[in-house]
Amino acid sequence: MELKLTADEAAFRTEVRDFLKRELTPEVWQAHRDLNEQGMWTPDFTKAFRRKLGAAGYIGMGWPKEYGGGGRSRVYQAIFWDEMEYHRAPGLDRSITYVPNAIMALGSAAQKADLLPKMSRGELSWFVGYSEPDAGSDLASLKTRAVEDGDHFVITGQKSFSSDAHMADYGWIATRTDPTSSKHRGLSMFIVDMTLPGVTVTKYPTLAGWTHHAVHFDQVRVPRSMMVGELHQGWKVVMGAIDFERAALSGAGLVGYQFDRLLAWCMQDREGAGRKLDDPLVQDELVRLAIEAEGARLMSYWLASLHAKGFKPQHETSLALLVKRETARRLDVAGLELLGPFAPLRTGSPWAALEGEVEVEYRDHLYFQFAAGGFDITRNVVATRGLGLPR
Amino acid sequence: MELKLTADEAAFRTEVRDFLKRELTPEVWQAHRDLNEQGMWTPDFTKAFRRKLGAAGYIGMGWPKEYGGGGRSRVYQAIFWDEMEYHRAPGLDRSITYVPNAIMALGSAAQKADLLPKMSRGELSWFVGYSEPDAGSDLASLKTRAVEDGDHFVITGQKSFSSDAHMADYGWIATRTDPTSSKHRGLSMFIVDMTLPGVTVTKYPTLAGWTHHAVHFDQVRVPRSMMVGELHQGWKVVMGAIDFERAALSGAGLVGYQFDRLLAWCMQDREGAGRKLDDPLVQDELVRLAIEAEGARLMSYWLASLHAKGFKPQHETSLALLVKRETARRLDVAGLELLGPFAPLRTGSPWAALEGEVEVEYRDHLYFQFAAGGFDITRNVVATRGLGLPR
Amino acid sequence: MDITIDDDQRLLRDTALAFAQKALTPARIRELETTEHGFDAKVWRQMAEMGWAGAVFPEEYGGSGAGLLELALIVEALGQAAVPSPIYSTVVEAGLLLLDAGSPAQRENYLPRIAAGDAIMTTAITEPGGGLAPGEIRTNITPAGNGFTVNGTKLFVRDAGAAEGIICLGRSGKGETDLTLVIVPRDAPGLKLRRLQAAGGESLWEAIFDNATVDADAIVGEPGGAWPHVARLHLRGAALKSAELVGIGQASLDLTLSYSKTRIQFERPIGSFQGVQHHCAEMYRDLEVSRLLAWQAAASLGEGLAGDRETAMAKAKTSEAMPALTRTAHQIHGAIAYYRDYPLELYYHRAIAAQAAYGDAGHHRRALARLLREDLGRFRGDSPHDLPVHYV
Amino acid sequence: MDITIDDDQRLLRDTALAFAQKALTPARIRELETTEHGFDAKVWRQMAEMGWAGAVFPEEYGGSGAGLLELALIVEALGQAAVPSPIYSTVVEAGLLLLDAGSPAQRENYLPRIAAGDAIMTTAITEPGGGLAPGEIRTNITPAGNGFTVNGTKLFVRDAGAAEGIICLGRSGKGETDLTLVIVPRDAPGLKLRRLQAAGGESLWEAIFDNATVDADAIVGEPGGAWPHVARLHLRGAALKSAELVGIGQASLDLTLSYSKTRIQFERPIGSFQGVQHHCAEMYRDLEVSRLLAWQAAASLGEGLAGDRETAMAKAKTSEAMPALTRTAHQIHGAIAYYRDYPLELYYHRAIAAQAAYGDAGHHRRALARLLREDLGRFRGDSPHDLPVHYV
Repeated sequence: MELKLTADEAAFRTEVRDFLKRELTPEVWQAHRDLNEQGMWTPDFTKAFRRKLGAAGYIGMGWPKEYGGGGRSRVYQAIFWDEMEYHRAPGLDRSITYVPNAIMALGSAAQKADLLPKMSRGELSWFVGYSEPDAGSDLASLKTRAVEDGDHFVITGQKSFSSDAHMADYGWIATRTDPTSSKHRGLSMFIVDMTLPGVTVTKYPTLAGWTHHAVHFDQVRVPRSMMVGELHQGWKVVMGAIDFERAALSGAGLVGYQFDRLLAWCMQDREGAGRKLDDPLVQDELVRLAIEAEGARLMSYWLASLHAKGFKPQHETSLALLVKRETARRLDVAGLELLGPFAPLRTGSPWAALEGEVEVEYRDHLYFQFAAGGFDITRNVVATRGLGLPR
Repeated sequence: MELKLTADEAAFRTEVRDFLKRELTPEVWQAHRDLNEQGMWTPDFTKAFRRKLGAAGYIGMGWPKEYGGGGRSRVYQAIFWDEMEYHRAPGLDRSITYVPNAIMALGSAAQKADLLPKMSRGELSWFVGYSEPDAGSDLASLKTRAVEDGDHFVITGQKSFSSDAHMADYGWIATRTDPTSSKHRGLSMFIVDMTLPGVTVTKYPTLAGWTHHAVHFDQVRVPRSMMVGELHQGWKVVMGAIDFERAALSGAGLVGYQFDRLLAWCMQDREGAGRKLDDPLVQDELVRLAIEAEGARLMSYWLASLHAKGFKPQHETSLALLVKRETARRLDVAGLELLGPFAPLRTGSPWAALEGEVEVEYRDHLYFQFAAGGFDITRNVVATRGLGLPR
Repeated sequence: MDITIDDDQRLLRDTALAFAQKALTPARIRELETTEHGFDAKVWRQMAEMGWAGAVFPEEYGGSGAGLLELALIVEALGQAAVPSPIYSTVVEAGLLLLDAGSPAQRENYLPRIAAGDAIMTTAITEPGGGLAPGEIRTNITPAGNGFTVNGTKLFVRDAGAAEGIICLGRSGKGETDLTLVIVPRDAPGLKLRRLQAAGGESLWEAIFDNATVDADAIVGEPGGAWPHVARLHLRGAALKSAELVGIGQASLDLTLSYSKTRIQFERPIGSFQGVQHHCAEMYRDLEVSRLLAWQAAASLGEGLAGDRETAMAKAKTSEAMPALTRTAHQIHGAIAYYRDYPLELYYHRAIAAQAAYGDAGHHRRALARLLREDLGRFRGDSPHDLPVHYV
Repeated sequence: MDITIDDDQRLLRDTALAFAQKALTPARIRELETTEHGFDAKVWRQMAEMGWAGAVFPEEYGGSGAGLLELALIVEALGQAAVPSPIYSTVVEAGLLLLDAGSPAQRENYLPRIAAGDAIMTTAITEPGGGLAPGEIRTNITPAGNGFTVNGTKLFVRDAGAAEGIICLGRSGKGETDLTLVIVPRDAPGLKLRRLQAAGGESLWEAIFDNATVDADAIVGEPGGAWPHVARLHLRGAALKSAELVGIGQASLDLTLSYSKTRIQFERPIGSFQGVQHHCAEMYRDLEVSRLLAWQAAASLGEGLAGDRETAMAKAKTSEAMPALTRTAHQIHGAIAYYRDYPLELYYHRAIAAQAAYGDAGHHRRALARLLREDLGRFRGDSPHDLPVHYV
């Protein structure tokens, strides 16, 4: 157990922090924020920034050297994720976490050769197409069909709840290739070029302000070479890949930022009302939050340490993500309460506290409670995969 | 809505309170307390006290006049239950709540004529025999057999978790009369005289200090006249009767007593450490508890009011019991925390705080969490019976 | 003792709910959130015609002399149907304040018109400190000529853009509660209004009084005597927002139950999963406890009792429990209700706003702590118990 | 950074657990709870032989120079097996206090004998006020002849009945922290001991010092200089009780999991019900968070860092979460574990005792609030962040 960063890790943290502060100045912040986008930056800025991450070497830094990666330990990646979240930087999404790792683990040689270099430069945006209107928590009941036709598969169906599909170059799409088999069997995974004929994207505004997307596939012809893994073995790919995203999402940077932001509010001397921080009950609430945030931080670096030491955590990844997201929700709710009458004021309103961010996130982070398994399904996963309880 | 007691109700409350204070003096308390008994009074005192309750007219006061009852409204009963709990009086158990109501509703004319007058005088003690080692939450899987033999049924089997069986005159026993039918079908209910040959009672010490009992029935011959309800219709009897107990148990007297006791502790000026009550965090905790306790109190009188107005609350009874017992548990836990280093000290120890009661109840009330459905099964009952969710 | 509503009250609630649920479509409610006034004037007039605007006024002012519990049942129904209206600004705040403290002339001028749905009125109390304590009031009301000059900044003024007058609280002396109320016409020179954007759709405003002048007869009640009336206003607001939160919770639970019974996942309705059942039972538990606390608060204020303890308990409980209920409702629904066109989002936002109004949970727990310090006996239930003899 | 234990530490933990789980049967543990000393002397000697009593002492005193994290792993294992021992009184309190503050002669006298399992020692600090603040100390240590006289009442003295000496904290001057430590032999005239009965089976005592006299060389450390050492002792105790609570939680979860996999109700193992799964996942979540916090606390104290923030976080979390875990464990088990002969009750009681020891959750949250007031920066994680530029 080594509680502190090593000198090299600390230097790396400083480097990342300097990079982010340099790139995300107040002017940039003002110019490119967009509450109508998930992540709250414009798609153009997100794409441009992802290229900068690539150029700085941050995307591939943890990839094995055989894929042109930097081979740095997971602790460095965790530091990077932590700082990215803390500084609310754009681009920390499936395009640099989930998908490249899944392709390295499960893709064909050609897919790796074609896609990984571009991805390490931050040139590709992805969306993940699992959920459908009738297949949310119950992923395995998905209905999008892929029918073999010579060298191609013809995909027809609809994916819903598809974040960032409107800015994606590729989709990572789960389909049913064997209609006679049900549930987990008979699925196959495809990489779909979003410019192919038959792909259309429809917007749905969410209550958080940004738009979700539905993606319709109408007889989309995808070359067989873009299948990931074996035919009818898509469920394995889904399950094998899903931990990658959770690991990156379980960083504690968001939680640290939320906490520090509340502290900043509590330190303000409010006209006629003094500092919140001087109230023993506020102190107690902050202390409770600090304990939870510390737990989330330790979990995330625990996970990174396990990886760095060569262990292969599995359900622990789900657990860490649960802890982080539940802690973030506790901070959302605490923020609502601490801001009192200012809590409902929205970004842009006169007198909005903390630029209205608490109210935005109180809505936005709702998806933590149900997405990527959410709180309930994740508990089931932890109970069955982690604790061995019977299904 | 009438928030206050009427003059007559208030007078009744005063009468009950005076009765309890007169009967349960500190001397009586010292002489008859027994931590090794559920309810923490000696069986002899409990039985004697129950007769006094009968003589004072409290047992039958809410019964219909046709059964020699006083016909008073449920609000009066709620006041009586409330005060009984608050003063920790013995005898507020199935012998005066559950069983007489069940017999009035479901018993034969002969059973009513024979048993009700004795019960209204407080002369009979009962235990309820539902649970078995393999039938806890899943009551319907019980295995105790009753085999028809002329005018008798011959009962063989074992009941477990049977509170107060050692002091019972009668058992209220669920049996399986049709072994070919499973689960809810084929059960029948019997009243079993505990002095019959073949009945044996075994003690099991609980972690709360008092003893639970297992009751073994070895070829016990019970007259057919002691069957309650129809043959093979025992499940209806169980379900019809179960709300009676919950209604009586959902009184908020316990919760009020727990709260007041904590207040008393917080008002003590502790050598070198001042009064807990002067700490804003303690005030906040007390306030939170007061809100919960007020909710439990309102629920219990709401239930009484519904009865008094002729409504027939069903799942609401389970809900009120859940609220009361969860609140009691919150108070147990808060007590543990407020007492700090004194919390673990047991009754009789030097320096025990509040006579060690908080520690005793923190253990004792564990059964709230699992008994009579407990927190989880009660939620299922409320969700399915109350909210109509599918089973 | 009777902890239920009677048949007339039940009928009132059912009628109010039936009206409210038909008054506006969800799409229209969303549209209203983007308008300056935030409510539909026609619907408010219909409500007035049904007698709700004047329900709590005496008959002489065009009211029906109903109690605050009746008003709470109306507000609960409005909350349950997410119908915006100026009932808080005009009835709960200004109307009852004028009834409490206004001169005969003021009552005669305003109350019948309020009851008829002809006048929108509001109050301006809270300042940038954000709290509800009298010490935070820095707006000054100073004598000037034949009247007064008002200077200061007020926040969270409901329906200021639609109101004909704003009853403003200001400092008229040095003592902490040396506070006075004056009616400032919306078009008074020196009054500037700016709309705040807030979750939940209520139309809230900043009001800057920059040497706004009013006549001598604009004063409401005695000079320096405003605080008890304002404190009562805060309690009324808190009790009624508690009832509204109950309505919000009920609607959220109802949506969740009907979704859970029909949404199939893993080949079963999701409502058959124990996890969902436990969530729903928990929501229902908190809802019923909240409802009883809210009713008790409104009833005790309506009966002229202090009601401070009951109101603080109700608002503290509902302000935490009902937003939590809406979060659980979303958790059970999943992505479908995350979309703007699913009605659950209306309740999610309204819960944010309602928990913040007239004191959040923390404010009311602090108020309870003060009551606890002042009189322990009031925390021993409806009929104070003595501790059993071994603790005396 | 590395938030895991290394292979040696893992081995130590596994060894300790294997030993602890075989050392005593549940029946024997229950029997020990009724004895005056509360622990099994033979088992303690075996533990000493395995090097645990001296683990954290330097080699010159018969120890192995291990860190506090290693001791935490041992204590976690003892908690997990519910094995009582004098490790708190003798090692965590007296032993490390003597190592910190004792004279060379005291160290040489006591530490090797403690390491060998030959000496039981303890400390007497808390008084009837029950708190851990220096201002609560009213016991007086006054110079008398060639030594000192001690007068006062101490509570919660661990293993006093078995100890050869009690290191007593007393007031030696008027300043709040003008406190001094002296070793009082158990058989000193004027020292009266009375056993307290407490949940969890630790042997706790009241110690009344009634003109107890000791020689000048009984003093531990500088006169008036005791408080920093005692504060450190409290932190060590709290960190190690956090680890013990983790062991208690682990055992409770393990019992619950194996019961849930085998107990059949409604024709299925109860562990297949979503309600039970969610409970178990929640227990596991709290357990793992608690474990990391507890390890961090022990490691940071062991490395000679302040460790106050880390320890207070660990004890505050574990003191609430682990007792809650034992309650959930019972809820899932139902009546079977309510019986005295089912091992879960051992952990239920130990959790009560451990949460109360060395400051309960409320105490440690108050300590954190003090740290927060003093230095906000320490609450921004391991490596303090600046707020992003738009909040500066």
